Amino acid sequence: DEGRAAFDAIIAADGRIEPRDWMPDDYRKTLIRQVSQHAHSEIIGMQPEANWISRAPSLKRKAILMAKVQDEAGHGLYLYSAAETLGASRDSMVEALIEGKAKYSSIFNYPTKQWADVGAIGWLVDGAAIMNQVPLCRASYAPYGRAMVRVCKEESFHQRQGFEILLSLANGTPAQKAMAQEAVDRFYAPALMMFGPPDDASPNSTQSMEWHIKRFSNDDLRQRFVGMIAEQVKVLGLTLPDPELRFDEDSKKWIHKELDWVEFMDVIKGNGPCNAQRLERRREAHEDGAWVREAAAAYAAKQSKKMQEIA
Amino acid sequence: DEGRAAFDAIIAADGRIEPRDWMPDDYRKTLIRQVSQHAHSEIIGMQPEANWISRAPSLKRKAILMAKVQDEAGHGLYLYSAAETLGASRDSMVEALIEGKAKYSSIFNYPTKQWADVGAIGWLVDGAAIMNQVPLCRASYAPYGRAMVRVCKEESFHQRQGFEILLSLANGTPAQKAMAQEAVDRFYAPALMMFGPPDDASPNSTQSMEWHIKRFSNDDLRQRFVGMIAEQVKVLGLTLPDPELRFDEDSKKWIHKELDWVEFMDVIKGNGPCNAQRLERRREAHEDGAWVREAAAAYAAKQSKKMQEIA
Amino acid sequence: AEDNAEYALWLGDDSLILAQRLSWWISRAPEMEEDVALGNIALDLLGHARSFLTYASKQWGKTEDELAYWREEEEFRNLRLTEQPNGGFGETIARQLYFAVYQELLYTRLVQSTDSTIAAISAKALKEVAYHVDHATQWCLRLGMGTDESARRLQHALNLMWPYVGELFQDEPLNERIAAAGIGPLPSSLREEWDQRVSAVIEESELQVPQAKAAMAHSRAGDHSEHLGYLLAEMQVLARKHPGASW
Amino acid sequence: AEDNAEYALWLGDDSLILAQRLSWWISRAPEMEEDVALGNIALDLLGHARSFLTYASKQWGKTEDELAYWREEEEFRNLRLTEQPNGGFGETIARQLYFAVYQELLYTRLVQSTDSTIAAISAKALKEVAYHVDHATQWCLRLGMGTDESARRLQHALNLMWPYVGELFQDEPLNERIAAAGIGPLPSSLREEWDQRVSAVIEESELQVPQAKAAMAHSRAGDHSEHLGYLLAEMQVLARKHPGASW
Repeated sequence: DEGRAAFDAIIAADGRIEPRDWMPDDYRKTLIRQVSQHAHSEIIGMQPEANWISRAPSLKRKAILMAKVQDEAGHGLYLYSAAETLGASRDSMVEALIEGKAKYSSIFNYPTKQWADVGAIGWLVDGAAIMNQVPLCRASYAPYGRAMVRVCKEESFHQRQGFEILLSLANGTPAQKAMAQEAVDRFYAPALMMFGPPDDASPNSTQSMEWHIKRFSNDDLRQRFVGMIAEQVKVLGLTLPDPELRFDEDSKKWIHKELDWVEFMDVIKGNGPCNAQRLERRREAHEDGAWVREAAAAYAAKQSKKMQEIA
Repeated sequence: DEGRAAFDAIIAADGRIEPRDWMPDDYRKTLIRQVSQHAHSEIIGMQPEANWISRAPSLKRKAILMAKVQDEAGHGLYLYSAAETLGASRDSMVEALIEGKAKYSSIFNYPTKQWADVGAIGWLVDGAAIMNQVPLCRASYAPYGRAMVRVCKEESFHQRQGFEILLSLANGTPAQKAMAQEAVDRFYAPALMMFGPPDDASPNSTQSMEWHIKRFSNDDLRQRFVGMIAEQVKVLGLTLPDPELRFDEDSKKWIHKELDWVEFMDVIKGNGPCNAQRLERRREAHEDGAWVREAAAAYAAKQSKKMQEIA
Repeated sequence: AEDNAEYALWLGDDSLILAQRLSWWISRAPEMEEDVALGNIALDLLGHARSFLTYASKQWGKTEDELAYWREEEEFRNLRLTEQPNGGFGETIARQLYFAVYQELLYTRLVQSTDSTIAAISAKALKEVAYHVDHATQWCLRLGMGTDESARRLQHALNLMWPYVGELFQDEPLNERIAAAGIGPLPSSLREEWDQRVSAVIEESELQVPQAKAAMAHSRAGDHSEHLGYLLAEMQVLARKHPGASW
Repeated sequence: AEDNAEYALWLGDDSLILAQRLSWWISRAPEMEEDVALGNIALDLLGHARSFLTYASKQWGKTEDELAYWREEEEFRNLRLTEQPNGGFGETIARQLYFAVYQELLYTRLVQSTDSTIAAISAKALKEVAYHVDHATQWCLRLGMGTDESARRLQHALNLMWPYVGELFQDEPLNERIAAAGIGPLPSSLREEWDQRVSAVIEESELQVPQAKAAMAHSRAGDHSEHLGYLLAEMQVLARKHPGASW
């Protein structure tokens, strides 16, 4: 139990755990679950935005969107690597995703029905993600923290781009402005739910906070987020679909409308509008690409054999 | 040589040969080649027109076009059946097509670039086909003649529909009329070439005419056709892209411009704009459908075994 | 009459979008007989669509083509099942089985509609739909009991299309009024018989009835999947380049 | 200057259409590393396209977006190779090999263009294209020498794309003027080196150099294959719904 003592000491000192360090099984399991879910979210999260690459309405927007979706693939790769340092193999994580056994952020099970959704995702979804992720840069597990530093830098760029898309639309033709408002209306509540259930219904959070993986509670983060977008929406000249939203001076808290946690749980369970479609697309890409991966592996094996023969 | 005498007598009397009758090997081979090429032309010929089904500009035109392309599949089926009565298997014929060893009408190697092409194909290509095919209803090989009777009935319907498409366009907006003219300009020469090389360069024709498979020479048929469309184009209010075209009272013949037989041969050899695309589409459909055909065959075998066990 | 027109629009859009999907197979089917068969089904559906849309369009002083070519995505009322991609032949057959059985049950009830136009269109369509059901059923049996691979593929396809089944039986406010007026059945009232018939086919095919729950959907309010936009971009592109033209 | 603009339009259209094709792979590639790699290549090409189209558009008092979104099919000048469907990964790699080597040879010559804008765009693009060539080459080797199946698939893909190679080296009247003015090379002058380099890759990959002759094509005059219309319908649909809008 030298290992445990060292671990506890590092956590107590708000230090960092490296892959070679001893760590409790539950800590490892929790991290594998969280980091792989995060990786899956990046990979599945490519789809709703990729849906508009071919139809982006200007070449500049097309370029920005392509770069963004491609960045998400990169984030997925860093995060799978971080999870691999904990002993999970990428193949097994990818398989769990395809078989519907792994979770990912439920927001990506909503469709992008029109161009403005790309803006709303950038502003609201990436905005919520950053709110969640900035504290994770200081997560006690060092490789996760390092991956998050890279991710957050790019995400804040993405959020700004999403905001700019909405700003252009909001200052555009009446049809463009209506499109922007409609997208914000649809993504507002799902974005607030990205922080997870209310604190009193989130049993795992305490342990994660003790381990310095998580730094703030779901409701705390949601508070900060809703406060931020309540300000930003004014710059856009749009509204949030929440007539109850206000800052309560007594409690120093933002009061927002009741969120539909039944729908949230239903989407998590696989019954959202696009869950089946998202998984099938991933499965199809994986299956259609199997011969390519097999060829690459066979070629690599042949090359390394050739190298050995020469040596 | 009782068989040959009977065969010669039937041909001499302009009678009909049935599958069970004796026939010379060359007669059989010639027919297999001709009938299977004809079948292939129907099947490949579906593609240029199918290219506009999803984009047909009115629901009525969409319905008519779907029915037409579907009829072509039906024609292909009758013709493969007729060829099968000569001892060729459909599988072997289809395989020869996919492997690029069989020929089909070279006109289908040109793309349908715009909607008016569907009209031009109906009017000119089906028009030329009918001119070729009506005499084939009296072909000495009875199953071929019978298949042609069905085919011709539907083709003349298709030709009228093509003419109507062009007529609507020619009486439509300036853009529609220009589209119609442009399509006629592109399909005119390839349609004239559908009758095959000039008589002095068509060595096989004589034997086919003696056997009463072919009834008119290539140039004769081309003459009739060009005379027909020269009249019909006036009704359309369009022009044919052939300033030299005129009826010569002395020779009682239509004089038309020189046709580009070098291009014709080049397309026949596989180098037309769409040869590779057409064959690949057919190959792909065949290969993607292999599991379905295998399943149907396996199911049929199981069912027939079950029937035998019961009996 | 507004309700009747809107209801006819729903019926027409289902058939139109599915016809558009199915017609892709013409020149691409696994056997040439299927180019003919799927082409026939697509043509039948397009015929139903034209009848229903023509009826609906009169209410609004429009034409069938104005409805088909000049509405935006969110104005379409077709069910999500009908806009699902063709996938391979297995997916197409699974979608056909689910939809054709639904349509047969629906049209059987609509024959008694108090709206005589809807009743007449449905009566004519019903004979065709019986063939669609038979076609899908025969293929389920062949694929389900054919080879291991075909069974695996069809099972996957049945599972894949299943989440869009729930919406077929979702009662909307319009359905309540339509049912009250004797124009058509409540969708939910068709579910039990649909389950029996489809389960029977799947079980006879030696496959498993899928278990997945319904995907959230609200297509009758114009809330579609990501697939419809692409389908409409292609379907409408030519007509929209020539506003006001006749064809 | 009209010639320079038209030539820039040709160069821009090639890259634009190929970028549009390649970008489909982002979220669908055989491995996630390839989502990134193909995405990079598509982005590079889109970048070249924007530079060339911006240059061309100025001559005509237009913008890059007016050229990309508001031209009709017959006004596009891209080569047929660039509009060929993605097919599977093998077809995409075959198309990449053929096109990237062509583009590298072309840009290498354009760096010395008497048109300083074209020279500058090409110099910047050339570094990126060297990576595209390397990417395609590495995949040819892996697929050609990987498994029997991958070798068979890549060979099929190389054969399939080959008929569209001939057009890359077809001299048009504009090319003669461009060459005479020292703006760019005659396409035909690139063929020999292209053949050597591409053959070397194919042979090193233990596959056969295809033998098929060139398909007749005249894309520089706006004469395209049946594929381009679908691509443009999708690419342009949204922009065209909002004439005059800024994004």
